[in-house]
Amino acid sequence: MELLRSLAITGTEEVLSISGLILLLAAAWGGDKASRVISIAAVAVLTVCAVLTAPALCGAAMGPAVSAWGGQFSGDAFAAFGKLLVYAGAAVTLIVAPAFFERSGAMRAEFPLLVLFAAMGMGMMVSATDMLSLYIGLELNSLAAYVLAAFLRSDERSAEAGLKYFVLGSLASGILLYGISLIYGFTGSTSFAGIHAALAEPLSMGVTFGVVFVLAGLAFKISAAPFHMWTPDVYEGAPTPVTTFFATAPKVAALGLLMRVSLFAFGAQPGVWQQIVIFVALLSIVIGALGAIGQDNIKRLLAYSSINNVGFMLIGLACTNQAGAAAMLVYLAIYVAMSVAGFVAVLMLKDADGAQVESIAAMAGLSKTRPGLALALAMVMFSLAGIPPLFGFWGKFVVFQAAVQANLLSLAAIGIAASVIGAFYYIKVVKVMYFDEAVDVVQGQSDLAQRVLLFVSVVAISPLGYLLTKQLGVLAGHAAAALFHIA
Amino acid sequence: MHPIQLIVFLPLLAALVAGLGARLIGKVPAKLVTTGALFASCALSWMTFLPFLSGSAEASVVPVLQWVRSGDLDFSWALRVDTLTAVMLVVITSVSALVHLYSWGYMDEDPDQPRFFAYLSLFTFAMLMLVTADNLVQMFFGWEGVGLASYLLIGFWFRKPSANAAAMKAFVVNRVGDLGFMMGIFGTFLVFGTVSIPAILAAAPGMAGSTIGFLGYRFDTMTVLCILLFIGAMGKSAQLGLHTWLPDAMEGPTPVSALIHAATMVTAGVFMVCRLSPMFETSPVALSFVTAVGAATCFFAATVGTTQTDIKRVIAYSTCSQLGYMFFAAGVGAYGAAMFHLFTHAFFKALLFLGAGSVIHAMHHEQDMRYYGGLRKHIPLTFWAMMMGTLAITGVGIVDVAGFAGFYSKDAILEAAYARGTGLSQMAFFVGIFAALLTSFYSWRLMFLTFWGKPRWEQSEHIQHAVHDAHGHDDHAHGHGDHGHGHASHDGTAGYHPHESPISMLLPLALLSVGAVLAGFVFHHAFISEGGGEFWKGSLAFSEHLIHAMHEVPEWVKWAPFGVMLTGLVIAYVAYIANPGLPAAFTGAVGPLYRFLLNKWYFDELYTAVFIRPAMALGRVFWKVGDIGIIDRFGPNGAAALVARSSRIAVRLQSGYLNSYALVMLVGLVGAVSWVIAR
Amino acid sequence: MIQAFAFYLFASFVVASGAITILARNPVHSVLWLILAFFNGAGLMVLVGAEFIAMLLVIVYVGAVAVLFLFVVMMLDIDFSEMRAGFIKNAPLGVMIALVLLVELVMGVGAWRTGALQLGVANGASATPEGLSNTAAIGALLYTRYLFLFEAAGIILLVAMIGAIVLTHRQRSDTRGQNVGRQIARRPDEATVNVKPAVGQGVTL
Amino acid sequence: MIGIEHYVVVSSILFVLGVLGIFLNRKNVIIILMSIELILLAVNINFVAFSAFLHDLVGQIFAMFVLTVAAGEAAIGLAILVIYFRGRGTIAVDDVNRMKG
Amino acid sequence: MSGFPILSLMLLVPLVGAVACLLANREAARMIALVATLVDLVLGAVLWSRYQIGGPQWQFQEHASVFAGFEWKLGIDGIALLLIALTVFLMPVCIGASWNAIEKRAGEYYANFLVMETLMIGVFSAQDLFLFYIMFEAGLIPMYLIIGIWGGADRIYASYKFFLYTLLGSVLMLIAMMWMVNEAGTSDIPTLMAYNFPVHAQTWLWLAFFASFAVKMPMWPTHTWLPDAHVQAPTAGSVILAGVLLKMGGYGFIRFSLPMFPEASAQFAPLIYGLSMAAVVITSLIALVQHDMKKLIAYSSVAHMGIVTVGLFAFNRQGLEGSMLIMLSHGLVAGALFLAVGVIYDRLHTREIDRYGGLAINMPAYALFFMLFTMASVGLPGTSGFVGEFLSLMGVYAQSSWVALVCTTGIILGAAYMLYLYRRVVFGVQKHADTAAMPDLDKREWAMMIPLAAAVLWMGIFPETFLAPMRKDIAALDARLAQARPKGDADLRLAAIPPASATHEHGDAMEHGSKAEHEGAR
Repeated sequence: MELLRSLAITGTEEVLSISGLILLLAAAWGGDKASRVISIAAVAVLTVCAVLTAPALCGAAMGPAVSAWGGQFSGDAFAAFGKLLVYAGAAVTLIVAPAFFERSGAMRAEFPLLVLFAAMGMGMMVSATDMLSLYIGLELNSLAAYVLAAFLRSDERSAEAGLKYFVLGSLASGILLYGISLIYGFTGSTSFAGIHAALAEPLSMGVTFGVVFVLAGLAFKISAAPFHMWTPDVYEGAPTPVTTFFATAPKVAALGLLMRVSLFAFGAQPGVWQQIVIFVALLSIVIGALGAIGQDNIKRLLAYSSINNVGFMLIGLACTNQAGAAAMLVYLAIYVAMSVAGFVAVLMLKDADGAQVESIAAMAGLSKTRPGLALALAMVMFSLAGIPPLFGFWGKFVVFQAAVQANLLSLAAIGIAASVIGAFYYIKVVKVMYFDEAVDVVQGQSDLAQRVLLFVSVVAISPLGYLLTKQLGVLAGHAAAALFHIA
Repeated sequence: MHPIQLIVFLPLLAALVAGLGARLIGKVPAKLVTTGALFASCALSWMTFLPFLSGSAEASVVPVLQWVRSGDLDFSWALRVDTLTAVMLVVITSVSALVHLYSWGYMDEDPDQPRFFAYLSLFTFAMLMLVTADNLVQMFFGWEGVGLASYLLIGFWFRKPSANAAAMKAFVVNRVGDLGFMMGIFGTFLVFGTVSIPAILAAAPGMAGSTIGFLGYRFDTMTVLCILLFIGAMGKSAQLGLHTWLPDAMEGPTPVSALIHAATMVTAGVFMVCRLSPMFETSPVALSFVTAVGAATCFFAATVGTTQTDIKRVIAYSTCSQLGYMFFAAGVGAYGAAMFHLFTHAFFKALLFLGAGSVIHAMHHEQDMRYYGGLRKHIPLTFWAMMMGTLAITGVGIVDVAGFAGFYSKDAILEAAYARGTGLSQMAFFVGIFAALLTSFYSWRLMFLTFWGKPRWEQSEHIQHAVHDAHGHDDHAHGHGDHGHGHASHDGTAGYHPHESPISMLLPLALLSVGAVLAGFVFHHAFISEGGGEFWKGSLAFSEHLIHAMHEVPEWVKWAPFGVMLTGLVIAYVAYIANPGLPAAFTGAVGPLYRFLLNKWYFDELYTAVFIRPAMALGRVFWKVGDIGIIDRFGPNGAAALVARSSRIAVRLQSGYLNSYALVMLVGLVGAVSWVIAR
Repeated sequence: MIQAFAFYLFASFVVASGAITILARNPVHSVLWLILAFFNGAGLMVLVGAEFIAMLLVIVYVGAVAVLFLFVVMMLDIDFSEMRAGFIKNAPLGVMIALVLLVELVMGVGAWRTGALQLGVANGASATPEGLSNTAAIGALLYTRYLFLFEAAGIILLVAMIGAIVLTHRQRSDTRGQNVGRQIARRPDEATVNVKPAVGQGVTL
Repeated sequence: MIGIEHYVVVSSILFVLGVLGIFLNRKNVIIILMSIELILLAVNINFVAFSAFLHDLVGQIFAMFVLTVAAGEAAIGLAILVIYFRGRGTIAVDDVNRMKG
Repeated sequence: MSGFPILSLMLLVPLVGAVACLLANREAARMIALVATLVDLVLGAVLWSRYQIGGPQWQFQEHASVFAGFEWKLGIDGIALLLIALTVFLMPVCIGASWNAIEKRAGEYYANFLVMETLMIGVFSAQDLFLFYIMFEAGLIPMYLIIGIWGGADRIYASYKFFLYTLLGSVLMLIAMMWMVNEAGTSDIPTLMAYNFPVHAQTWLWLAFFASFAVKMPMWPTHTWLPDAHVQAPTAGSVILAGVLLKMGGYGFIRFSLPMFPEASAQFAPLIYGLSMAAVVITSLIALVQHDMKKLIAYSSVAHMGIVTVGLFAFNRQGLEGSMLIMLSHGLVAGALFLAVGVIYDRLHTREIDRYGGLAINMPAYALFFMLFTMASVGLPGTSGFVGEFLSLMGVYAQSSWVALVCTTGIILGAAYMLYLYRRVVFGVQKHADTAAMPDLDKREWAMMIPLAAAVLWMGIFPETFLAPMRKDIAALDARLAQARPKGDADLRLAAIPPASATHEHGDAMEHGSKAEHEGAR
């Protein structure tokens, strides 16, 4: 019975792995020509998984009832929240990828498989309640991600991105593992519950080191400064659909993981890491903003933007309370929507030959040549900058509100002041599109799927998004409550 | 409808019709409407005034419209009629009506006549609002309204840069006074909780002796308030320090000078002090201040007047000087005398200005007296009118018998100053006597230079233009050239033939001459006799005691003005008729003093150096150094530069090398570990 | 005593060969030193009684990973003589920071003093069972509680495999692959064709 | 028996060596990959030692998984290296900076 | 109230118009924009006519709980009513001003303007703190685009400066708002206006709000964005910027800073005084030396806003009502002046003062309007400019005679720079042939000028129309501020023994006097 229950709770992972294997066979049989079909199938699988996950979120599942495999996994609302976002990000990637790779002829049937397996890993990450399951999920995701980054193997930039991502990612994994080993040694447990219990006692320095190492390793995954260095290069070098993927799903998974580790496993000793998180948050905000100024590559700019946004999200973590966690989740959801909109719009920037345009300078006068696209991008930019009434403001709003409620006033003040620096480069993009003379570079057509995705995501980040605030708040509340439900 | 409403609003209506509707109704109707409205207004004013003169009318207030109600502050548009107002109504509407009429002739060739008449009527309206004000704010409205009209009229010939500059100067300098006025109103409201004039005047004695904090020091309350209000009066009445705009205001057409800068507007300050006299009575310090300022202005303007060569400027300084008389009269408590002088001065000074205008008209807009001479025979009617005015202003008259208008009023002032008996008032008396001497001198100098002697017209560019234009016109008309220089005569006339002004100009001159001759004789009893209290009926602080003392002054005091008048006449005669070389020799002998006076005590230069240039320079400094050099440089631009520099550092850190990325990560890790150890 | 000797032997060797691994100029030497380091690491593991992991280390690493390294090093055909020597420009800083980290780790954790380490207490759920060999005990645990993760680890290896193939596998245009289906479907009548060439004109094949 | 602290010291040194190897090296990306293996070795020594001293098998199982993942990682790392070399003809660390800023 | 959501409708109409404009061509777009703004003007008139003067403090309240964290909550008091009226009044004028001037991308242009209108009305009618913030902040985007796309040569710098300056100013306010909501447990503005925040917290809350409103006003020394923004913005942009956007700062002070943090307001009043005095004097002097017409008017706006702020912090009804009136008046007058500049800019395409001169000759009607607005700006009694300035300065005199004195010098300097401008542009001879050839106002320009002129005169002669709606609200605010009102510097002390006769005769007057003393002592 116990086995069946555990299997049920980790059902989506099993569905993903089994369908991954089946599709692998299909890919082997159908070859690269089948890649489109396999992509569609993979999206369907993800949809099924999302449907399977949703009840846990809506039902606010939490506690031992949804704990599987002897406490290694939890199928609670928090995991469900994270998984839904992960699957959404993965599905978007799969939808936009074929058109992108088609032109270079680089589409391979393995692409959707890797995304599927990565999604499985990310699902494990957000539902992990043990260091071991954390590690396995993380690595499953990471290995797939390394490959995806280098997927355009004939492109030097892609290979370089893969290499950098791999080397630094492995270093981060090493740091993380070393931390886990220390924690294991000094608490005698790898399960979050066990660590939580052990940390309630007076702290030894060994554990403290472990905590720091683990957080450092995870900070790499969420690309928080000063562990962010890979981000711009990888975002730029990786194929754009993959960048879309990186900016959405793994970010959600890593942040979810970070939240569960710090708030649950290390939740008994927030004092150890709160200051570090605050520092990392502020540094990320500032570095992200500063780095983005002067970029001419839109993907690189969005990379810095993601560093910047992670900084804001970490403010929610620094609150070390349920409200902060809920705010962070809301921000995360909005950020996913913004990223999707942003990257899909970038994907639609094509020159007359159909080649991708990534240079910001080439977007000059876009508002005249492609008014709709320019409007969408402008909304993304203002949204990322957190200017109301665009929905991006709401993410910052809830996070800062949580910080204020947690009495982190100076953090909130500095953070929000630094956000102005960020506005500097976001509005620069708007400036290029709207104020500069048209250069008429962007002409290529975009396919229907991209347009639909762009439309949906832009509507989500438009002021209409505020109509979702209630539902979003409720769901994030469920998820955060599950996180703080100490069995 | 109460007649006062008609008196006040007819000119406004006329101004609107003429100003906005001239294009529809045409030029002549516009002039007719305004002039007609003014004459109607004038007639009504006399009808209002006469009952007051006979003592049968009572003060009344006619409400018009709610204006502002804010907390305890409450003031409305309302028209107050009492003796003081009635006097002013008569002065204003009479002079204004005559000036309107006069302008028909004087402005005949101007293309913008409707605008001119509209401005004149607008001015009249504002002035009427001022004198009928029941509260300080409405008075301020009128105060500023006349300022606007004055600005518009001085700058009427807006193509002339000097006219524009003068107009602006008039407005801005007046604003300096208005600053004091406004502060005075604020203080009054703070102290009394109201801006209603009757309420303030009633409460003022109760405030005597109280103290108030002002600019960080403690002062006597009433002194502060009165001096602040008086600063307003100084601006409007061109008292020493704030007088610089008045001579420049002569850039406006001459009827304007007559109406605004002689008869009415500039006397608003005197009116205000008289209106608020019960308030001023509570503060001896303020009164001394008024006396001192008045006497100083009186002296200053008279000295400058002796050296000016522009006919209008001479009269302008004369006005300034006469206003000084009025103020020191008020300062010594002789408000009745001040108002009386205001009244008579309105007639003879308007007369002088209009007469000067007639001369200028005849001389084709030449205003420099050095290029006049011998005009007596060419424009005799104007000459006689000017003569009446000169006799009035110099105060010709025989004590206890009869005299011209100025005789009654000026003597009353000097006697009051002497009779008051304080040191300051005595000094004011002597200053006044000396100023009377100068007045006589420059007035006669004007007369002699203009009407006597030989024509000196040929040096005038205006005349030359006129002759040349006429000549050219003839050429054109007759089709054949007259290449000789027949017009170049050797009698100094340059072949120019001045003509007497048209009837529309002469009629006002005649009427005003009557006023200049008779106003003193007819009204002195009502204004400044021992029964004056019944005439004024409390509308100003009339002191029976002072009137009584005035009659007790020594005989020499009574005769002194007459003496100095004669002396001035004689000096002028010697210098300009008998021995025309004398002035040049004299000015050569006292060169620095002469230049000092000729340059009007260097006030303009001083103000330019102390206020205008520094203001411009400061503005430039605040702009270039302050805003751009400091605020922008260290503010937004500095922040932007800082961000850009930080950005470059951040980007340089992103070197692309794996090693440095790993190193940064390690630094972060070690930093965090060190932090937890140190914690 | 012998244990102490063995420990110090393995420990010093593992550290030394690790150091040489990163310092060696020739990558092939590095790989070989790495292998030595793994051997010694395995020795350390044996000393604490984890013989299964130790063996795994030797077999997996030395047998597979290290050989893979060697293979790649050879395959890439790098001209080692061109390899730049020396360190990055801020190497001293890096070394210093690394040393600081080391000192912090050793001093901070307290490992520099014997008996100063206060290890945690395991909850006993996975305690080493009495009377069961290390390998058997691990197996018992692995196939029950860690079943799911074990399968996931399999997926990881699968992903690694897919990834490696996807990245490196090239469809060579100059090679002819074997088409089994076509070979099987081949019929004799297709194999030979009778032609009657006209004289002097040859045949088209 | 040798105390746990000895193992911790050894693993610390190995860990630091591995880290040093990553950022000191400017010659060859392969050595960086080897450095990563060193780090993982350090981790494994820690896990196994703690496992033994805690009398708890989780550490050893963890070490086993680490080994597994490390193998996969090495495969993928080398694969990326290969395609990188194919594209650029070099694996010198100094050359891996097409993207920066 | 009637229950009809008129405020929401007023917000919706321009928004719908904006969407329609985006899809329309130039001719259609400007017509849509005109119709939309006129509809809003009519709605505004209805709003005013239905507003019960002396009725409940908050009227036309609407409430819909559709968001998390904040609520769709609208409602107005007299103060908001006036500012909304100003907005809807100016908007058709702005559209008119753009009628021919905007040729490129007209649809987007009008859409931006209509969005601006929605946001401005939203700011003034929001009753939820965060709803206010969203509306307040959102205005940046359309204005940024308006300056940046349709602006002058240096528009990019100006638009950046505008955007970042004002953004930086307002973000800290958001943190303060969050703290307040957390502390008070509600984001309902009327509730917060009556909430007593701890005095020590008020200090920094006040500063955070100040940062935002001071930039928006703008107060010296955070004013430097304004001249640049004005100069570069298209005419209608300047009109709306000077007319309404600057008023958001003043509205902020009167709606938030003063009622919510009375003690801190009293504590910081000297700061406000200092900055305002600096603003009045310094920016007036700067205006004196400008060569660019719009820059001059922009600097004059800063000076006028200085008088607004001193009035607001005078802690009495004259000051508060005066400041409100200045804001309304300045909205009309500065808007009209920018419009006047726009009229000749449209003809000659330069704002250099030296390029003009003698306009009175060929453009008499224009000269007349310009004169009226110049005089209103100078604060001539009888025009709208006077009443507000007078009340405001009178209010602050009760607090400090020094401040009143220094700020009153503004009337001198104001006269100087405005008349200097007028003299150089309208008077004098026609120096340039192209200037002399400019035609006088056309019908469209008449149609824009007439309402503004009428409003300016109306407000100057019968300000009761504008005082009445806000009287009760200002009284409430005054009562709220009473607890913190600082002591004025006048400190009137009566003589020890007043003259017996005077006391007897003027007992009534003595009451006044003692009352004044009482006020002075407070």
